[in-house]
Amino acid sequence: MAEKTYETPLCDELEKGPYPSFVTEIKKAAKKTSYAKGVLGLLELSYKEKIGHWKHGGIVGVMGYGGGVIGRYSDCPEKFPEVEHFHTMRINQPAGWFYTSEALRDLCDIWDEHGSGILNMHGSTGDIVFLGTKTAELEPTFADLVAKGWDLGGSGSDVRTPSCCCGMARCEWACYDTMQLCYDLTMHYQDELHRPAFPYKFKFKMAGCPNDCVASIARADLSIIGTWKDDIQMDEGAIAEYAKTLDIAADVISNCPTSCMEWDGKTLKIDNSNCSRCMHCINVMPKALKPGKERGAALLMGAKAPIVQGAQLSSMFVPFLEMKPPYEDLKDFIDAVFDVWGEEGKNRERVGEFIQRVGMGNFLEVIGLEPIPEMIAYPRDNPYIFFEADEEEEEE
Amino acid sequence: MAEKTYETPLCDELEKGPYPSFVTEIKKAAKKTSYAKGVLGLLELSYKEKIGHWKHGGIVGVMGYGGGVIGRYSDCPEKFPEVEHFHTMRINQPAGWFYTSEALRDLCDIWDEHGSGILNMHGSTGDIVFLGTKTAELEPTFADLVAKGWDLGGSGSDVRTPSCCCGMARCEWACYDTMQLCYDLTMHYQDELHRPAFPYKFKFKMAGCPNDCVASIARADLSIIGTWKDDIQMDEGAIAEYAKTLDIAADVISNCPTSCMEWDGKTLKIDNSNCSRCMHCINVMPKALKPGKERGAALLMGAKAPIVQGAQLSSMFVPFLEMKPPYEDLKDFIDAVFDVWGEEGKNRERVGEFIQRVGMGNFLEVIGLEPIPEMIAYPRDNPYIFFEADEEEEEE
Amino acid sequence: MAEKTPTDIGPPHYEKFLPPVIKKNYGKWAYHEIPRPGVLKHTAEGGDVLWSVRMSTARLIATETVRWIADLAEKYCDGHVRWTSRNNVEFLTTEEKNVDPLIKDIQAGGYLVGGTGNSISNIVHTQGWVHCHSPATDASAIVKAVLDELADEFTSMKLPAKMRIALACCLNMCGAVHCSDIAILGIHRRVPEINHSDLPKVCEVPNLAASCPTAAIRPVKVDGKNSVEVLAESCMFCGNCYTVCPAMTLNDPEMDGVCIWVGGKVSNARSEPAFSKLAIPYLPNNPPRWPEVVEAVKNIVEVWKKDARKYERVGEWINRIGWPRFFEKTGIEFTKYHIDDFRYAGLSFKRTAQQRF
Amino acid sequence: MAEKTPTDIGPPHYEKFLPPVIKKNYGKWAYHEIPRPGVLKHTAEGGDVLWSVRMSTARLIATETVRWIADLAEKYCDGHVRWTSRNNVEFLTTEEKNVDPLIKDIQAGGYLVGGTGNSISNIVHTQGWVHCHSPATDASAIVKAVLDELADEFTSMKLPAKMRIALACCLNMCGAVHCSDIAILGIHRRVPEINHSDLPKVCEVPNLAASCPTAAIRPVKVDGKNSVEVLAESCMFCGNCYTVCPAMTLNDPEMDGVCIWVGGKVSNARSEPAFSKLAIPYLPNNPPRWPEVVEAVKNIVEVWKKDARKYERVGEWINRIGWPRFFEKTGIEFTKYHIDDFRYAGLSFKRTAQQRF
Ligand code: SRM
Ligand code: SRM
Ligand code: SRM
Ligand code: SRM
Ligand code: SF4
Ligand code: SF4
Ligand code: SF4
Ligand code: SF4
Ligand code: SF4
Ligand code: SF4
Ligand code: SF4
Ligand code: SF4
Repeated sequence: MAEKTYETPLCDELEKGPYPSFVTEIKKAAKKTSYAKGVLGLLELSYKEKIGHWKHGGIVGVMGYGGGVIGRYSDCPEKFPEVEHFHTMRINQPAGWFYTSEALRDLCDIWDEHGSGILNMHGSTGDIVFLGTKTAELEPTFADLVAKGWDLGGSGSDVRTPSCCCGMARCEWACYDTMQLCYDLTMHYQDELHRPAFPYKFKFKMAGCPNDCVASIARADLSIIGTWKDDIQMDEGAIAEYAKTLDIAADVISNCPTSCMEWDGKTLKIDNSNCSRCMHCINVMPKALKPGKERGAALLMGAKAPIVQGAQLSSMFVPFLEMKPPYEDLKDFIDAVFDVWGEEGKNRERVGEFIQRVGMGNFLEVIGLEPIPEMIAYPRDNPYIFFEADEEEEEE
Repeated sequence: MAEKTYETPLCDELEKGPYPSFVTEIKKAAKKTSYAKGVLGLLELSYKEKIGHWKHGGIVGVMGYGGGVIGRYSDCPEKFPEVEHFHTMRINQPAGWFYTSEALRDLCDIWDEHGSGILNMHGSTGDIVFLGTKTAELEPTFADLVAKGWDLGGSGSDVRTPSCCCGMARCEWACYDTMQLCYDLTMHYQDELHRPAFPYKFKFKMAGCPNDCVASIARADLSIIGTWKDDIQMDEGAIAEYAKTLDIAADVISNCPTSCMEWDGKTLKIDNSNCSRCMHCINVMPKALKPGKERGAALLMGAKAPIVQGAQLSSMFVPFLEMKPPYEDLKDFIDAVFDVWGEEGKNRERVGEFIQRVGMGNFLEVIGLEPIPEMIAYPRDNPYIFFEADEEEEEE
Repeated sequence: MAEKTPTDIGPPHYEKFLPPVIKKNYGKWAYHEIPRPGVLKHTAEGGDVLWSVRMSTARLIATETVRWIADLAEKYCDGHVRWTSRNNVEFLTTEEKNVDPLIKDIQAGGYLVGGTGNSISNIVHTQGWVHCHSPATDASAIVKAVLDELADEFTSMKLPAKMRIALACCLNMCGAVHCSDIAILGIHRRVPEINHSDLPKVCEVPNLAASCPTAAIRPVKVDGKNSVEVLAESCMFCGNCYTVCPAMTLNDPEMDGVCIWVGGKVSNARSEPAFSKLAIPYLPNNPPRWPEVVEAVKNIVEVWKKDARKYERVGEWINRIGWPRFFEKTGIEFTKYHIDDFRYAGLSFKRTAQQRF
Repeated sequence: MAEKTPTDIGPPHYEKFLPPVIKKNYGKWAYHEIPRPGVLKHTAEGGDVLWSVRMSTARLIATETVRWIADLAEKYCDGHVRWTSRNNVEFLTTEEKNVDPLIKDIQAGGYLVGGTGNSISNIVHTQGWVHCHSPATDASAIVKAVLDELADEFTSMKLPAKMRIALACCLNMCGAVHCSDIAILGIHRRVPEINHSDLPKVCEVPNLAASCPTAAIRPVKVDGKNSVEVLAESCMFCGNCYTVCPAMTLNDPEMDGVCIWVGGKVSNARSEPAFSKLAIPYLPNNPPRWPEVVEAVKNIVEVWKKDARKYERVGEWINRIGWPRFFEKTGIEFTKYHIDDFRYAGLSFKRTAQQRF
């Protein structure tokens, strides 16, 4: 490939220090690909000028898909011809981000052949991100990926690549099988994932318990968070063991948000009817306490970044749902949401914004869910109630 | 006066039961005045028809004043000619609502002569409300009031009648002299009180301590709430006394919102640097604990009822101000607020709404107050910062 | 009347009305006790004692009653008496021996003694059908009916904490209704009826259109004259248009009624001041004694009384047990109207996976 | 390439990639321990044990490094490895004896082992100047500089609680930046520069005007062509107009920079999930190592580390001590920019007389 190597004194500063350096990574790739050389040069220019050097967007992709590729062009191709095109491809990661060495090598082989040899492991949504190639390489890369069993992830106004915590694979607290559900929904919504037809993006994230190790409540339109209904499982022997080294009163009891625990130095009592399933006590004493046995998940909806009306966290819609394949209740719920938001959402309106615009009460009515107090932090404090005409009639 | 007495079976129902009955009061007045007979008849009609029978507003008043009288006309004068006019007069109460029997009789004499003989003791803002008379009686009533040393209160877009808790007159916790300040401000702002020239109403309320016995934080544009800076005064002997009958741990310590108290069964310790001056411990042990000696008041601003953009509570502007006559700092503050809000407030925009519209930061700048973190519950959580051009220049 | 009355004299100076014991001990009170319901005993640093006896009134009061109060004040208190910020009367005496006879006289007059400490004090309220033009319900009648039912809680101090009830007859909310333990609020429920022939005469269309917080009002021509129309689905019956323009009436015998709010507070004691939240969206106007409203308030008081810890105001109690439990324990139905859809809507959604089962 | 590539095959099934010990104990893990920083030991109900060794990466990674990871996985883990939700690598082995040599190899390769328990894990971040079109700052360089300074907190577990730092290079906030213990956010500070000649070609004026949350964009004619103007005082530099229309650029070498946010969290443990709040409105872009930003983050970490109680996340700590103390202890200047003036402004004002002195 291209010969040119750029002077990068500013970038080089970023090779110093104990933490792994992305500059070092780019340089490794630059031994093989001109893309990597080019991007390093361009980055040096950015550090010098304190400004980015990529142009706005650019619509490129692979046949049959509307998403999965982010087009990118340099604004100074004359200086860095290697990265005149520098598109990324989003490859749908395996649920839970488990790999074999073989699978990793397949991916590397493909990317060394067709692109920059630089990846993001992983993108913020969860995809494997192939970082930088030119338009002509998109289809060949895709063909090679598919040949090895990989597919693209989402981008644009579609279902985005779902992601999940490792759940039952490596965690004792998983209240449902996050990886199975992640895979199931990814496959079930392949069409919605690859062919943007929504008002805006829609993200799924699954966490096995309220610790929420995929930050689903902060950044998924639908956050599926494991929880349990019955009593926390206790192992009295293990509690006694912990008591030897742990200050249970200070570290556990006094941090319980609902003050529903009692500890007299010997026996631990939990008023499970007041436990808010926050996980703290379980987190601190994993050998002694466990979520209950009646397990499932809560469905929360609507998280998003601030643009335009301010950030949102997902909020409670279904406090508890059993999570068993084929997940029919869940899919019914999702389809009901897609129907109304897909139909009535405005362009670039996330589902959380849509719900606020039409009013949660009305939204619930349309998707056929009963309003329950579990959905709110507190009832309205303003008296501006949109009473409905027909209801009023009924009451007479 | 008029002879007619109306049948009032529905009203009569409201004379039953242990609590004092307003119907009984109206009937007492009806022995003397036809207004009272009329209003009882009209009320009976309202109970029958489930609807009010008063027309919208009506501008009446006394010479030289723009406020103090609320005009009211019946919508069925043919049925109840006695209350064709039924205006109320708001008489500025004495600070703290203290009276002598003589003063009360003066008021009664005037009202029996000129009006319905029915009063509100007191109106929600604090005035003595003379409830119902006709236009022709307004000036004579006013003249008689003035002759006895009374004046009207506010109404319309003016300073409303200030009110205060009894404070130092009858309460051990008053951190400043609420009644004196109430009187002082009332006199100082007589012109603003009687001649509406503001965008909307402006209410002052003074409470001597954070218990806020005049609900100032909920319903005053300027809430002046007593507080102290130094340590809570403790009487160890009295604490020991309380310990005999009171569960100090449960009733005091565990209710302290900042957990800044310690009680080992013998000694009470308060980490005063973390005490939030909530008053709870003092309330429960008034013989043992008292506010500190360095006393003054906090200025909070902006409370109002919900119309139009939702209710507001007053919020912190000045955490601590010494409250000594002639209250110059306070008046400077108030005048600065009147200046900017009076000038730039929209019609029917309360000061709290105004602040939200222009932005608290900008408002502070105009009234010349430093922004401090004591003013906020938490800093902004959205990244939409209106950086200013000149400041940016400075930073370069 | 020909002569001009002097203006701006302001109210009488309060000092004229203070009893000597207060003048002497002004700012020097040491502590207080509540020896029995309705009776406060304040002791000054120097040892002087002031007894205050608190008496109920209907707020709306006849001069005859005020004269009677003046008589009692003279009989027992050297003529000194005051009103409280919640419309109760306080008789002020230095003589303990006066307390009992005074109370007897008060009770004989048909009034109650109480309202102190952990009790229900008087219900702060507004004008209602007695005087105002925009009420969606009456004020005094409901207050009387509710307090008749709860009079025992006025005359005793058996509640977990203070209970402050307030009533306002329309959304203007005269009074601190929005920060009450229990608030009773008159509410309209139908779109303003427009009097197209009066409208152009009594109001300005642009002002009127601007007055609507939901932009439900649009200028239109009716029979060639300037008027407005209201988009029914955008109206939430706030009545602001009526305040601005008499030709827009909301009052309606069948549609008007009352909603109930809970959990507000004003004091800074323990928890911060808080707004009341919607408990019951609608109860009908049922004069003269509004049995549904009385029942609803009583139910909330009773459930709270039974379940709350000492010093726990209604809102503090609900914060501890959670709103789902509040609805469960009171048996109040939760509806879509409870879910905020106004300006700050999203913030009241439950944005956590923390929940109780 | 002539042939059509099959579509919609989806990702590989995860089961293909699971180590046998996980397949066997799937859903049957009993508990875990963290025997040392960067090492998790999970024990299954039946007694099987899984060791996970967590390694740092820069997220942006060369295939060469991925191949090296694959090598290590084969050497110690029968080829099994995973990535975490914060871009760390986890090597998975059943053999305790592999742990030490594996760690040595990792360290020899220039990578760190850590990120578990009460540590600072990797900084979640975005593309920055490496790839995106709208960044107000770079991502990878700042992350590298900050983590160099805080590397000790990655490789040890001496903090009061977990510390999650995140960076986003513009207000689109790719990542959970808005709910981080500390968030570093790229921010523009000047009004969009309008390319009037391109504008009519590349965007639709009505869409563009509608995109502005503060209605700062108005349609105008420039040289007879459709374009827009921006009301400078209404613009808060969100960049939404640029997303919609490439002819509106905000990037600016001198005006762009970084703001710092604190106190957010995602987990439901103890306290509910919470947004991060503004700590420092602006720090300049100072490549390649952004010393002001590094210093600012380090300062917050250190003050928190010293002052917080065990298990207290940054936001929980601030809630206990109050915001005034946060500003006092960190020495960060409080400005008018800290006071919210957007949609929910009033709610963040201090609506209580409760305060500390
Ligand atoms: C690549 C990635 C950042 C990264 O470095 O990891 C990314 C990159 C971009 N995001 Fe993002 N977003 C990425 C995850 C996110 C996330 C986090 C998540 O998904 O968990 C968020 C916050 C959560 C959310 O969805 O709200 C996020 C919120 C946005 C937004 C704001 C959306 C909103 O409703 O507020 C935009 C703006 C837009 O959509 O126009 C955006 C837009 C963009 C665009 C496409 C720029 C644009 O304006 O068109 C960026 C392309 C950058 C480039 O050139 O590579 N990106 N974006 C992430 C996707 C990788 C992957 O597929 O794994
Ligand atoms: C008489 C009184 C109620 C009572 O029965 O005590 C009252 C009566 C009226 N109020 Fe009020 N307000 C009264 C205290 C209040 C309070 C409480 C307070 O001052 O502490 C409030 C809530 C606090 C506040 O100011 O926000 C209050 C908030 C309103 C509002 C809503 C203002 C707002 O900004 O949201 C209106 C509507 C308006 O001003 O147009 C209003 C309007 C009215 C009007 C003038 C009706 C109108 O739309 O023009 C009422 C006349 C009733 C009548 O015919 O007698 N009244 N009003 C109170 C005054 C008596 C007095 O002077 O002592
Ligand atoms: C007389 C009065 C002031 C006045 O100038 O008129 C007054 C007088 C006292 N208040 Fe009050 N408060 C008075 C209205 C209020 C109000 C305002 C209101 O109700 O609209 C509040 C705020 C209520 C709220 O939060 O919604 C109020 C919140 C308190 C508190 C805090 C209660 C709490 O725990 O939240 C105390 C402390 C206590 O009672 O221990 C208090 C304590 C007191 C003390 C003990 C102060 C003292 O040492 O003298 C007085 C006797 C209280 C009692 O009745 O048990 N006072 N007090 C008011 C009597 C109203 C009535 O007739 O019922
Ligand atoms: C591997 C990973 C899940 C995955 O599928 O990738 C994971 C794994 C574990 N998490 Fe997590 N968490 C992981 C991301 C998260 C996230 C998401 C994030 O950081 O973006 C959160 C939410 C953070 C937040 O609130 O902002 C998260 C909040 C927790 C918590 C609650 C901490 C708290 O007190 O707030 C626990 C409980 C604990 O550590 O005691 C927890 C506990 C655990 C346990 C102990 C669960 C278990 O029994 O196996 C795992 C080891 C934790 C450790 O590192 O000390 N995990 N955990 C993620 C590792 C990320 C990394 O490389 O650093
Ligand atoms: S979210 Fe819960 S189940 Fe999933 S990895 Fe974290 S702690 Fe385990
Ligand atoms: S899970 Fe949380 S709320 Fe429940 S008992 Fe444990 S610490 Fe308390
Ligand atoms: S506000 Fe404070 S000073 Fe005033 S009466 Fe109430 S308790 Fe006493
Ligand atoms: S006043 Fe309140 S915050 Fe201060 S010590 Fe007493 S109970 Fe605690
Ligand atoms: S609350 Fe409404 S109806 Fe009642 S007095 Fe006030 S303005 Fe009139
Ligand atoms: S009642 Fe309120 S919402 Fe309805 S039209 Fe009038 S102002 Fe608008
Ligand atoms: S945060 Fe902004 S600049 Fe950074 S990758 Fe996302 S869209 Fe691009
Ligand atoms: S940057 Fe944001 S606020 Fe400024 S003009 Fe563009 S869209 Fe409007």
